[in-house]
Amino acid sequence: MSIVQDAQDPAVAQDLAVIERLYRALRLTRLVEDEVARVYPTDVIKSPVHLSIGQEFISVGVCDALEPRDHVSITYRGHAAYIAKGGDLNAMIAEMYGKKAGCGQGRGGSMHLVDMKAGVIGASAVVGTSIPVATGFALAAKRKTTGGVVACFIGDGATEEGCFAESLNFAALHKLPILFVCENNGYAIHEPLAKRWATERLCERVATYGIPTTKITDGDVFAVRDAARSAVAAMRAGHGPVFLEVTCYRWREHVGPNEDFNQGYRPASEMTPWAERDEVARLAGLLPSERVAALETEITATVAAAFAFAETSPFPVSEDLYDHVYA
Amino acid sequence: MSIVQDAQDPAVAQDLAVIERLYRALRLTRLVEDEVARVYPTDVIKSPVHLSIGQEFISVGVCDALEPRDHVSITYRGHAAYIAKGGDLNAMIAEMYGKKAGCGQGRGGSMHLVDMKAGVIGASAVVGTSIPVATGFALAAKRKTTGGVVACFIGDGATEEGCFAESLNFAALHKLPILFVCENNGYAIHEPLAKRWATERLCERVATYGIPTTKITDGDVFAVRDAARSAVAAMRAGHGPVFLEVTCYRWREHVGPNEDFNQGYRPASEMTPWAERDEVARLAGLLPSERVAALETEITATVAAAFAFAETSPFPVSEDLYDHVYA
Amino acid sequence: MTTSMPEGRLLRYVDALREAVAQEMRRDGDVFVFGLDVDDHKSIQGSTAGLLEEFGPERVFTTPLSEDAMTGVAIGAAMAGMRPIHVHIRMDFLLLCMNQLVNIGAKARAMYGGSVKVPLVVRSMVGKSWGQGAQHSQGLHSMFMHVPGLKVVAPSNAHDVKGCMIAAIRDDNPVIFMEHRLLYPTEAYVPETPYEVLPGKARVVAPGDDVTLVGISNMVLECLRARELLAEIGIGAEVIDPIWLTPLDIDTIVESARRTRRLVVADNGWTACGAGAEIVAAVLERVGPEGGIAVKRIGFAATACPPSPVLEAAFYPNPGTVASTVHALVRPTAPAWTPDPERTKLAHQVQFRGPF
Amino acid sequence: MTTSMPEGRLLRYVDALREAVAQEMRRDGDVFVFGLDVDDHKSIQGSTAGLLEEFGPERVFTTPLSEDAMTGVAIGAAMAGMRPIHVHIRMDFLLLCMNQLVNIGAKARAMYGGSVKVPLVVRSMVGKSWGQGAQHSQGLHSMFMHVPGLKVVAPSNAHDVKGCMIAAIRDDNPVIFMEHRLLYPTEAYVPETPYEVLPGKARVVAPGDDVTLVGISNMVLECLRARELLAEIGIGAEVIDPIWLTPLDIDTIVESARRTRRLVVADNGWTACGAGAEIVAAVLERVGPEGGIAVKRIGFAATACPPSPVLEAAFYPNPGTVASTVHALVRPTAPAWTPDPERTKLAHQVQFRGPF
Ligand SMILES: Cc1ncc(C[n+]2csc(CCOP(=O)(O)OP(=O)(O)O)c2C)c(N)n1
Ligand SMILES: Cc1ncc(C[n+]2csc(CCOP(=O)(O)OP(=O)(O)O)c2C)c(N)n1
Ligand SMILES: [Mg+2]
Ligand SMILES: [Mg+2]
Repeated sequence: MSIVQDAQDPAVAQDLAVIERLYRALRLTRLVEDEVARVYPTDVIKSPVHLSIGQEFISVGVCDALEPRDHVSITYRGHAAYIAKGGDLNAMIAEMYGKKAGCGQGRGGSMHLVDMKAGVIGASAVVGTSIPVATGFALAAKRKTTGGVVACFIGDGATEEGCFAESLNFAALHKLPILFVCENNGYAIHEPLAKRWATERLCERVATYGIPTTKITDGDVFAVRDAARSAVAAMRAGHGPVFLEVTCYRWREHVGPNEDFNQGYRPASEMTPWAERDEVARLAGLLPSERVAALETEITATVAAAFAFAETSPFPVSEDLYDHVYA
Repeated sequence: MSIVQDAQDPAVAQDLAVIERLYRALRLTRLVEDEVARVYPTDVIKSPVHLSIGQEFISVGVCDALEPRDHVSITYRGHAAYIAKGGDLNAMIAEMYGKKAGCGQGRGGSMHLVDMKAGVIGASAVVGTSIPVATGFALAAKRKTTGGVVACFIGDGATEEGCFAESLNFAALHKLPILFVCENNGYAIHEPLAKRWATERLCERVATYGIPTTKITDGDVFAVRDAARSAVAAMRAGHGPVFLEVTCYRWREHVGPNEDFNQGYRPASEMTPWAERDEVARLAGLLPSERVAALETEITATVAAAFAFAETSPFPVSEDLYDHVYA
Repeated sequence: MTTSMPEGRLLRYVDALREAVAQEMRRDGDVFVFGLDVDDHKSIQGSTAGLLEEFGPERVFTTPLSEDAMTGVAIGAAMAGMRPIHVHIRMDFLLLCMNQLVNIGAKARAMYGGSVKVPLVVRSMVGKSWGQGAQHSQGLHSMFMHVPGLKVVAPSNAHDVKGCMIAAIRDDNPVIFMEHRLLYPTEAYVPETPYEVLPGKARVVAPGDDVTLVGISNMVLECLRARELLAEIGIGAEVIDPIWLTPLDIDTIVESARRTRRLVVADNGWTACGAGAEIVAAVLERVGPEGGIAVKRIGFAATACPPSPVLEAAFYPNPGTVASTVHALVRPTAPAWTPDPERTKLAHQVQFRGPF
Repeated sequence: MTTSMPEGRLLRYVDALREAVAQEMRRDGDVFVFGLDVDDHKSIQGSTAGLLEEFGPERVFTTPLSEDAMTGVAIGAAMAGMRPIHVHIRMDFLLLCMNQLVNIGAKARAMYGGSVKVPLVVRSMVGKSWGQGAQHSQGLHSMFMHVPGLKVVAPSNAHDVKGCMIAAIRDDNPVIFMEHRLLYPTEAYVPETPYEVLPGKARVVAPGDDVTLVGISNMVLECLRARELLAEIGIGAEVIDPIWLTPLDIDTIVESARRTRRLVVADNGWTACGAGAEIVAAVLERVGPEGGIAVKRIGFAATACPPSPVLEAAFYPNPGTVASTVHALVRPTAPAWTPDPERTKLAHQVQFRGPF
């Protein structure tokens, strides 16, 4: 990209701000998840974790196109989107630690992050379940004319659930402001697409509902952001849902902190191209190195503070057990 | 069609046999349902009935391509397919009368016809539910290498259920011998497509699973038969599922024996073109009139016998209540 | 009814239901009604009649045949601040909605640490008679009673259906609203102004000293008829309508059963792990063996509902089977007694004829 | 165990389960295993390990994430003469399958007048601990116990899991097979040759005279530990494992409860309309007030399962809560007693550590 070549140009200055914003979100997510992976073996997090490492560029690209009044719907692999949408980091880590100050008061865990203030719809651990719920938020946005839109993140596996087709049809029929973002990492747990999809003609299929689709295969955060921005503009103009399929790769095991190329179900070579074009590293390279260093200090401190907050904050007590069963 | 112009030509003789076979099935179905409608106000049938009148050509055309080892999966609007596949007529009418000799021993009713001997899979009154079940029969046919295929009849409404998409994907992935036949009569109860479908690009959507599709809009029983025959040939050759969408029109009310154009939700003019090209009447015109008369005598007798059988056959007794709860 | 002075007009159940929804929709612009066929000319047996005309297609609309996703849509819209009423013409179809209702609807508030609420009403009708058959007849309330986070209500008369619907709409939790097809034409005095029949209070519908007879949904009417028949042979049955099944007012039932020392629950569903099992178990946990309470559950026969009239009649409990069960419990040594079948028919059922 | 002489090898639950399936697949070519991830290297915690290698991908295969349709596929294949085993790594996901299981699987045979059978096994695992959370922890057996036409089984040890699986595969009806994650590593003596643990016979696992303690699924182990703790204070608990929940052998429980005059059911699910409600109600209907039986249900706390360790510990019943509940029932006037929490931990739970 040529946009950083001349730092005097005001247009480039603006772009630099964008790059920095994206980089900050990318780096923050990566550092948070690296830290999760680091502490995980110590058992401070007594809950299954599904890391987004390697896939952060999708959440970051999409969420950059969103405003506070918008919502994101995330999955159990939702750390990146939670952070990118501005979810409270302290509350997130505290939730993973099972603490009372967690975003779910220790009642959700890593798979059920939520931050209604930041527009993060609570996550579900039952794959696909969040799709119609997100569609319901889009219906409410339209009926209440908030001008808001919903970005609904799903995996490739979630597209196999019947509620995906049902939701697409309903959203298109009612021209709801919802952007479906499929993070296609080629696997559902250890099962590759070939064992689950009759064909890979997903975008084509979605298009038959009259929904505009874009497929991004090069792992480019800017491409994701651009697609999201035009989608958001179209949605705010009342043109109904948009679909984005973004190819990506899960660097770690399905659940847990480790790499798993020794397990035999997928070769390490699959990851190589993705590691080579890691957007976190690439965007660092697009920024002045002092800036990167300054950001690193800042982000490291933020992450450390969040883990310290989680560490020191109190557990719920057993008397809290029946809280929130009913409103 | 020119095929009846020269009755001396042996090719035409064969075609005449086909026409006669199709006509017989069409006429039989029509007469059965006319009779159902006639007796219904007398309350001998104490169960909701969903008539196929006007849509019979689809079942008749498809089932003509099937063999005894094949299965059909029918819906609550399944009288036509039940009859066309060779389901026991006496048992069908007896079932509607709630009799012990009914195909479900009076435990199914009009909405749950079944004839496992004739290859008629039991019907469900929960829309869409039969689609995966039929797919399971196709899986069994493939695994047990029976050479059999399954024809799965559904309405346009059933395509909106998530299990439809799930079943298409699975059937295509495993190349199962199943022909999905969508009888698109434009309504689910009183709700038109426009209130339920984002677009009408159904065949296009199904094709994205790698499933060959055909859409027939002219109400021609021969076109349906031809499409079914090539589908069956392809399926027997191991090429996997096929999809057929056939436009049609429901002449009577959704449930019950009457016309309902006075209800305001659809104009009588919608039916006019369909009534004009009624396949029952058209095929009668393609056959020698003596033949039609002879068939009429025969079919009338068959129908009368079935209703007489139902009428005179005994009800279950209350001691039968717990039959068949477990095998 | 404990309401001593009948207030309001004599209204049919179906009209009271519709009136409740219309009044709440007028009061609160966030309330909307959707579900298959709510906007057609049959309007769910008349229960949504006029709503489309008054409130327009943005607030009253049909859906694709997609019960699973539509339930999620309702839940999402509720979390986002609206108050959906999702309508199903048969309770059987809720089996398509279980994942959304149980895994999200019921749990959202607790699982998300109190940061959301799900003010959702799920209307569903239990079908009966005219050969509805196995899949159009189920009363599945006990499955929902099993799940913390859901509320469940089964009003048995026109007065309660209005008050319960208003309470359900105003409730900030998902409420499974169980109606019964055969109750639709039944009439009661219904006040015109909005009122709530709130969760947590059962109603002693008719007093008695020999047995506590808990009826659920339409079984309240059948119990009342059984009570009349039992009175003729000198047995006094106290009939209780729990109205709300979750939360369940067990105290009222306990109080009565302690006194009568006999508890019979007549349910509109299967008995295994059913509402009757819950009521019996909860009462006996409370009262202990000292209470000396004899118990019995009545419900659907343990099979799929058969449409053939003879079998269908045997499948359902009715005032006759309720009465003879009570009789056997009250007078265990007396010979079995069954009232004249002709006299066990309920007026509203005699009237009823299909198809529908 | 009533088996006096331990036969066979000491085998883990997971291995006994796998052995049962492999033996039946060898015996009957119509048996096949499918479901998400049955063929990957983790092989459903090892319970399907080796099957793919031995029987090939036509008989052991994963599916798309389409639980609803896959259930219908299983039902259809079963009606067509095959014997599918459909596997779910969590019971919570069965909520996606309710329509097929209840509206078709359970009813097909009756609804189609006996002309079909549905020999289907639905394996599902209850998750517990390591912050599984609200949607990976549910024991939903009571919903299935409610529905005529289904069978339900919840083996609690390696011996029974093999025999029940073989019985379930050979059964011509749909069987909901409930496993428990924490039972997988537990060991028992398991005969090598195939055998069936048939429906309809509960097992008296350990004798006692003061209370009948019915444990469901993994709660059998917890009850056994509670029994040891209770023995130390002189209370004798008879522990019963129903094994099959439908059909339920109520006679064995009745016989015991009549003798001990106290019945406590410890369940692996919520209590409202739960298996405990059924057992309590069924026993008391049989025995009547003359039996003088005191009853109590124990189960999940009535909320969504919270992952935070403190809350999770409070959510589940354990040997301590079982023991103190029993104590309160047996010695109602004595001050409350709770065993030392350290001593209430079960060996197999102490071992267990996530993630999984
Ligand atoms: C309904 C349901 N079925 C199965 C599972 C088990 N499961 C958890 S994650 C997962 C894979 C989902 O794959 P995908 O949607 O591609 O998301 P990814 O994990 O790759 O981000 C599965 C099958 C589940 N949680 N929910
Ligand atoms: C799952 C489910 N939802 C709703 C209904 C109520 N219902 C019965 S028939 C029907 C319409 C189905 O339309 P379609 O599939 O087009 O078939 P058609 O009746 O036109 O033949 C509906 C909505 C049902 N039986 N099952
Ligand atoms: Mg994936
Ligand atoms: Mg239709």
